[in-house]
Amino acid sequence: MTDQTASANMRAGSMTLSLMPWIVAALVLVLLPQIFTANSAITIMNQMAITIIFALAYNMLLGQGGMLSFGHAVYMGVGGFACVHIMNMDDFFASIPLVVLPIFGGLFGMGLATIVGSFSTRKAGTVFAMISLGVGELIAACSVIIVAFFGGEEGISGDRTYAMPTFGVEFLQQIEVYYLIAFWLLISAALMYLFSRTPVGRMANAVRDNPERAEFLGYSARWVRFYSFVASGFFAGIAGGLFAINYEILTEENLNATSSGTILLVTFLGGVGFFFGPILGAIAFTLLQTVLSLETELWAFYAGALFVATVMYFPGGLAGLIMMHVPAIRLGKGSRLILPYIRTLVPAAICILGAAALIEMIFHYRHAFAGDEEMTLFWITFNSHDVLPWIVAVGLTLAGFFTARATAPALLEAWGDANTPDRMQV
Amino acid sequence: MDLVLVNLIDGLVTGLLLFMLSAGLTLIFSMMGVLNFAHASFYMLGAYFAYQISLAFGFWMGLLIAPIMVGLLGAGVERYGLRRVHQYGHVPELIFTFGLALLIEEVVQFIWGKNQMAYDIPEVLQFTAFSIAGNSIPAYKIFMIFISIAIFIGLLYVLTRTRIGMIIQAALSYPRTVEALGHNVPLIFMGVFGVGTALAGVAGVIAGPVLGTFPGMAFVLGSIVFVTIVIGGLGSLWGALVASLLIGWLTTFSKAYNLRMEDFLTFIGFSRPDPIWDSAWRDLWTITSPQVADILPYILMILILIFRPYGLFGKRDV
Amino acid sequence: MRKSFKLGVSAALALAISAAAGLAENIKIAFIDPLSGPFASTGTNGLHQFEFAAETMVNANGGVLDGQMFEVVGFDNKISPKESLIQLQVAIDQGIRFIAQGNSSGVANALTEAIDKHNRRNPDDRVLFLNYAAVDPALTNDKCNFWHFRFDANADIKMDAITDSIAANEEIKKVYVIGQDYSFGKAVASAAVRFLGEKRPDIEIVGNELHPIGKVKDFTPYSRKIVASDADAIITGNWGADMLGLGKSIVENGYTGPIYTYYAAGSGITAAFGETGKGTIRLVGEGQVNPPASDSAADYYTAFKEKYPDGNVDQSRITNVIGMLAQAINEAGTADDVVAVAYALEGMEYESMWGGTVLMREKDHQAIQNVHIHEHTDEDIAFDYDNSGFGIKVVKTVEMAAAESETTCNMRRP
Amino acid sequence: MTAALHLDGLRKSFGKTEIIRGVDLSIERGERHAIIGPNGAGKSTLFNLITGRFPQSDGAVRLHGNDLAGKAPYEINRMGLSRSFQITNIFPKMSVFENVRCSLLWSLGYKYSFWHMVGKSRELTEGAEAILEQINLTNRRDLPAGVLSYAEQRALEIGITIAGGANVIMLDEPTAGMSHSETDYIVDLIRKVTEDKTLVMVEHDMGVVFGLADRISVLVYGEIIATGTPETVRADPKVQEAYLGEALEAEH
Repeated sequence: MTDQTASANMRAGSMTLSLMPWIVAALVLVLLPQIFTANSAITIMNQMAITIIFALAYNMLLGQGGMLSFGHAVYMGVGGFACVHIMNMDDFFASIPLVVLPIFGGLFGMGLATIVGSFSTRKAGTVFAMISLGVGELIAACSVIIVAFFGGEEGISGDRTYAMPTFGVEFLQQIEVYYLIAFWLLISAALMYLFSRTPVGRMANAVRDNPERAEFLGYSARWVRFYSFVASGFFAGIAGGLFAINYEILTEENLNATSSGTILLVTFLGGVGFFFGPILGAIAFTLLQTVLSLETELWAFYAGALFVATVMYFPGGLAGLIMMHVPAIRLGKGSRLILPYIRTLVPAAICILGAAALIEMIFHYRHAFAGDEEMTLFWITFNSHDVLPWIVAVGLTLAGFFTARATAPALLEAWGDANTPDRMQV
Repeated sequence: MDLVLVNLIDGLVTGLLLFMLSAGLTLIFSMMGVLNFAHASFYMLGAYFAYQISLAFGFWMGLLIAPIMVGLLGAGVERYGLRRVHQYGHVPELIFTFGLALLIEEVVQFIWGKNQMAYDIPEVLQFTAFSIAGNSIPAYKIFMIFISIAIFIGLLYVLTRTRIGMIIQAALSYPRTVEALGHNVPLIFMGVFGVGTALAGVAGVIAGPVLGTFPGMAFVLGSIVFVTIVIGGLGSLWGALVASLLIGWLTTFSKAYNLRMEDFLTFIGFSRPDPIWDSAWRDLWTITSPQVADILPYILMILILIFRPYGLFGKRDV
Repeated sequence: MRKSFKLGVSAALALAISAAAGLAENIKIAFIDPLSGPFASTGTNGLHQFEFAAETMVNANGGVLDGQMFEVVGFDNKISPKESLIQLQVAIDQGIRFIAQGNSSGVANALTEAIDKHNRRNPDDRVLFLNYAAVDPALTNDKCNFWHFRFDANADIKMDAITDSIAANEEIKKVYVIGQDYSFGKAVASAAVRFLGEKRPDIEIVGNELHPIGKVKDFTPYSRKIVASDADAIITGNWGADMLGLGKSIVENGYTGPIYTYYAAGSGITAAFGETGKGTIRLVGEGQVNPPASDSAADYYTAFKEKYPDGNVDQSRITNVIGMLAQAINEAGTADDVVAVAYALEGMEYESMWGGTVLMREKDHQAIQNVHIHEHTDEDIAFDYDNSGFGIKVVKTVEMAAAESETTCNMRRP
Repeated sequence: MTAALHLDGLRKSFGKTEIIRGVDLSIERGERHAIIGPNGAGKSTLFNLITGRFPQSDGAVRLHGNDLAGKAPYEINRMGLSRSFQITNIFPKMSVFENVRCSLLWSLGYKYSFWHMVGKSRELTEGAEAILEQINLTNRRDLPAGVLSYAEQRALEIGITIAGGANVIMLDEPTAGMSHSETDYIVDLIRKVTEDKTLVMVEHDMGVVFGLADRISVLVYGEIIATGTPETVRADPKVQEAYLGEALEAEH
């Protein structure tokens, strides 16, 4: 009985509770450019926001609907291309405010999704995945053939500033574009979240879990998938429209298999099981791509390793990793994990950094131009042909590894302890 | 007419090469129910391993050893990677192989760099076998045809005439029952995965010198292998063969003959817009068959999936 | 162990972000080209050539103005237009005023438009675009702008030289044109047909076709058609794996005539062609490597090989970029006001170490220079490519090619 | 008055084997009807034919007089027929409450709506909670359905089946694999939730069958050899011979 009242209370308060994350998100979005003021930081944040919308749209399929798509970039791309074409329709574009442009992108993405979805959503699983792969390849190939719409490999470009000024803003500066994208990010994320709470959104989960049972509840699994697919196409198109506004150019790369693969990677990295998973994935991946790639040309190698490790050890992704701790925190025992974590994770981090250093050194040793024996790693410049740095790196890796392995059982024990309710409390 | 014959041979080579990849993939799929996205990456590894070995011991040792290395690696991937991911379901398995494909490409670049390797046809096979109307057929192509046909026959023999083949076939359909009969099904799975990837390795060894050994070689071939087995029907060896040859000839002939969309459109009664350069449909009118040759298999696959989801020879849904 | 992996990466990220900051007094040139991915070798080699040119031609001689040094900063654009625009923004934020890029006309198109817009919208931190290799004619025609300078000969100029060479050879009666299905491939094809029609109306174009870019696994069917057409010469704009695949396949299937092309040297391609390409590959380009045009060129190349034994000077115009930029900065007396530097570059005549004069044409910012036809060979090669023993040797030179050519460029100057 | 469910010469073959060999059966409204028969008699196949999971080879199924030929399962469900499965068939990753709420959506007219918020609808929440109350799972409300005990999952399965308000309920071995106490719980539950509804069930447990059913049909080798009240069926010599004898012996 006490249990019930508790959950009833929680439900009563859920309205205010569920608004909180959105308000915080809005505040963060407003404040971010005050902290990161450089134009490049804003450009990267714009890229992040666009990726977030796209990843959320993708997760409507993968996480919510259980449909694995290998060609989702085309819906974003086609929406974006449509927006650039609208930018180039001088009179029409001058008569609409730039803020509404992404809606057109969404409509075009949705249009294409309607056509493709009409035959691809009959089955989920491999059939769907393969059709999406085929359609993706087809449209990507068309981009160099159908020059009138896709502009060949150099793509098509426009100028966002020719739109009707919105409250006097002409979107000349990156920061103005940032706020436009942030606005759309909030709107789309909220809409996608709300979509998951509608009957068709709930049934998407049901169809993902058990399409046959859903059929015996009066729902056609196919049509449920179709509606999810179309909605996902719409939001992908919105992301495409924002891409068009931010970069003012769309090219073949917006459609190709690499982009489609990347978004799968992003979404899975973040975690498909939770609504906010793709958001984390998009942030992490964009940082990896733009920041880590400034530091090492092996960034794609690390990204690939990270991805494989995620699939193997944390199929729940980043979000799953975070949500794993909720039970312990609910029990009020989260703090008991801190110390064991430090004891295991610090050596493990040292081990991984040591391994990364080894990889960098091997790479430098093998591929640097002869005579170029100097390399800089973690602000230390040394000669990669000396023995000492190798000993240090190997030593760090091994020491980290064995310390982490020695402390791991203690961590496991603490984990078990933190997740079992204390007898006293019951 | 002579050219038709030449194209038939060329298409056969392409098709058989594709078959060596798709045969392994389709076996792996029918057994484990997972499409191995990294299959073409094992093909690439085959080429690179063979290149490395050929530097020291020559081409023939490469042909012998590289596939074994690839097979062992494949078995290791199954044992320590896939088997672990298997418990999470099919989608994570698919995603795992997808990530593995990315990782292998990076590892290859890490070890061998980004340039094309100077991996070449062995001296003994560097001659023209025969010529048809000025078009020379290199001896190496004949060699490729023989190797792939030998592999197909061998595979067919093992699967249908030997005890281990029977067990594999049974394990494909009824893994639980076979396990109850005392066979080690995980070991069989691992073995088939190893053999499947080794086949891809053989394909890599013999294709590397003609199609080039470079980090993008897996990507170029990657998705077309899926297309092949989907068209042929998942799990069907004969289907894989037929689909491979079909794709080989389809792409070869559409590249070899300049069929123009314009002729087709005029034929079905449309009139050419004039001037063509202002028409919104200009790109449609100017399409030629070589332009679209490589995307024809994708169109074929989509049509197959819509109208015959179990493929040409498949017995069950994809 | 599992958890630690994530933490390790995020820690590394945090460090990386803080490390990305920092500024110096040098005059920086942002080199935005692929440094990872399939085209990384071309990009990395280009970066080395830039660094080496800046080091030996400018910094070793005391820098420019009152001793300011050149510094080349590499930015990895992964040959993606989107990434290029991000990296452009990063470069501008770091106070860099000179942007160098060359690989892919698609990227160059994106960059030139973005730079034009940026300079219009942000008059305080304008930048110049030093295009050292993107050859799409449109960049100095319809899409030209004041901020863009092209140091390579464009596709049309090079085709002019190729067709001169073909026209001079009376034995060539039939020509086959094949290329990648995208803007550059199409530009090459249409230029080839146009120039041949003007110079040798008797030559028959026996084939003119496009194939998908980067997707063809096996070129055999194409080479069958070419061999069957009895062509005496082939013209192609292919590059990278497409060039290698096409070239090898054509020769293997029995073709013996010349293949005229733009990009078939360096980046591993020379080595991979090896014996196969000998007597077949004809390459158009500026910059004479073999035989060395001057002692200074030979010294420069030797010094470069000492520093980068695996590298090639396969984009010799990079020295012209650095030399001309240094001269322009000195003339303008400033490196901060890019408008002044741009005006100094316009119309500049520069003596290249690879022989001949380079003129930066005022009306379209297209460099006019000597264009050579090279052949791929292992004979008389002073400086080979890819350490393969093979290299390219000049067989014909067109002096100040296309100096009088028309342009549709209608430039707006600030 | 038309029968709730009427089977007319229903046949089904897989390849050469005929599994259902001409079944005629009429089940009246409000009747609790059990189908029994030895293993392999075709009971589950019959179920699957009625609910549109497989197409029949010949014959017809009529629900309230409407022919079901060529109808997909979801269409049949919308006409007022709902079924459970022999193997537990729920939505394992969704919460118990969500499971029930999903099964209410169509019948409350939400269809493929993407403009209603399910959380805001009183009728959905209250409806789902009423069903949870009925199947005694209120205290499991927020757990993922996959972690429930077997009996609880079976109860949930029944809850999902009846939630849509269908007037013909088909249960496929609702007590399979249960202990005695669990079986009693499920039988009470079935009796409670199928009041005023037509119930068709396949069941092995004779205690359950004779306790619940108004009428019984015996299916042997794809044919119905007897139909009638429990007493008639029990007394039928054919049934005794074919099947019931051993079963009754085993029970005593």
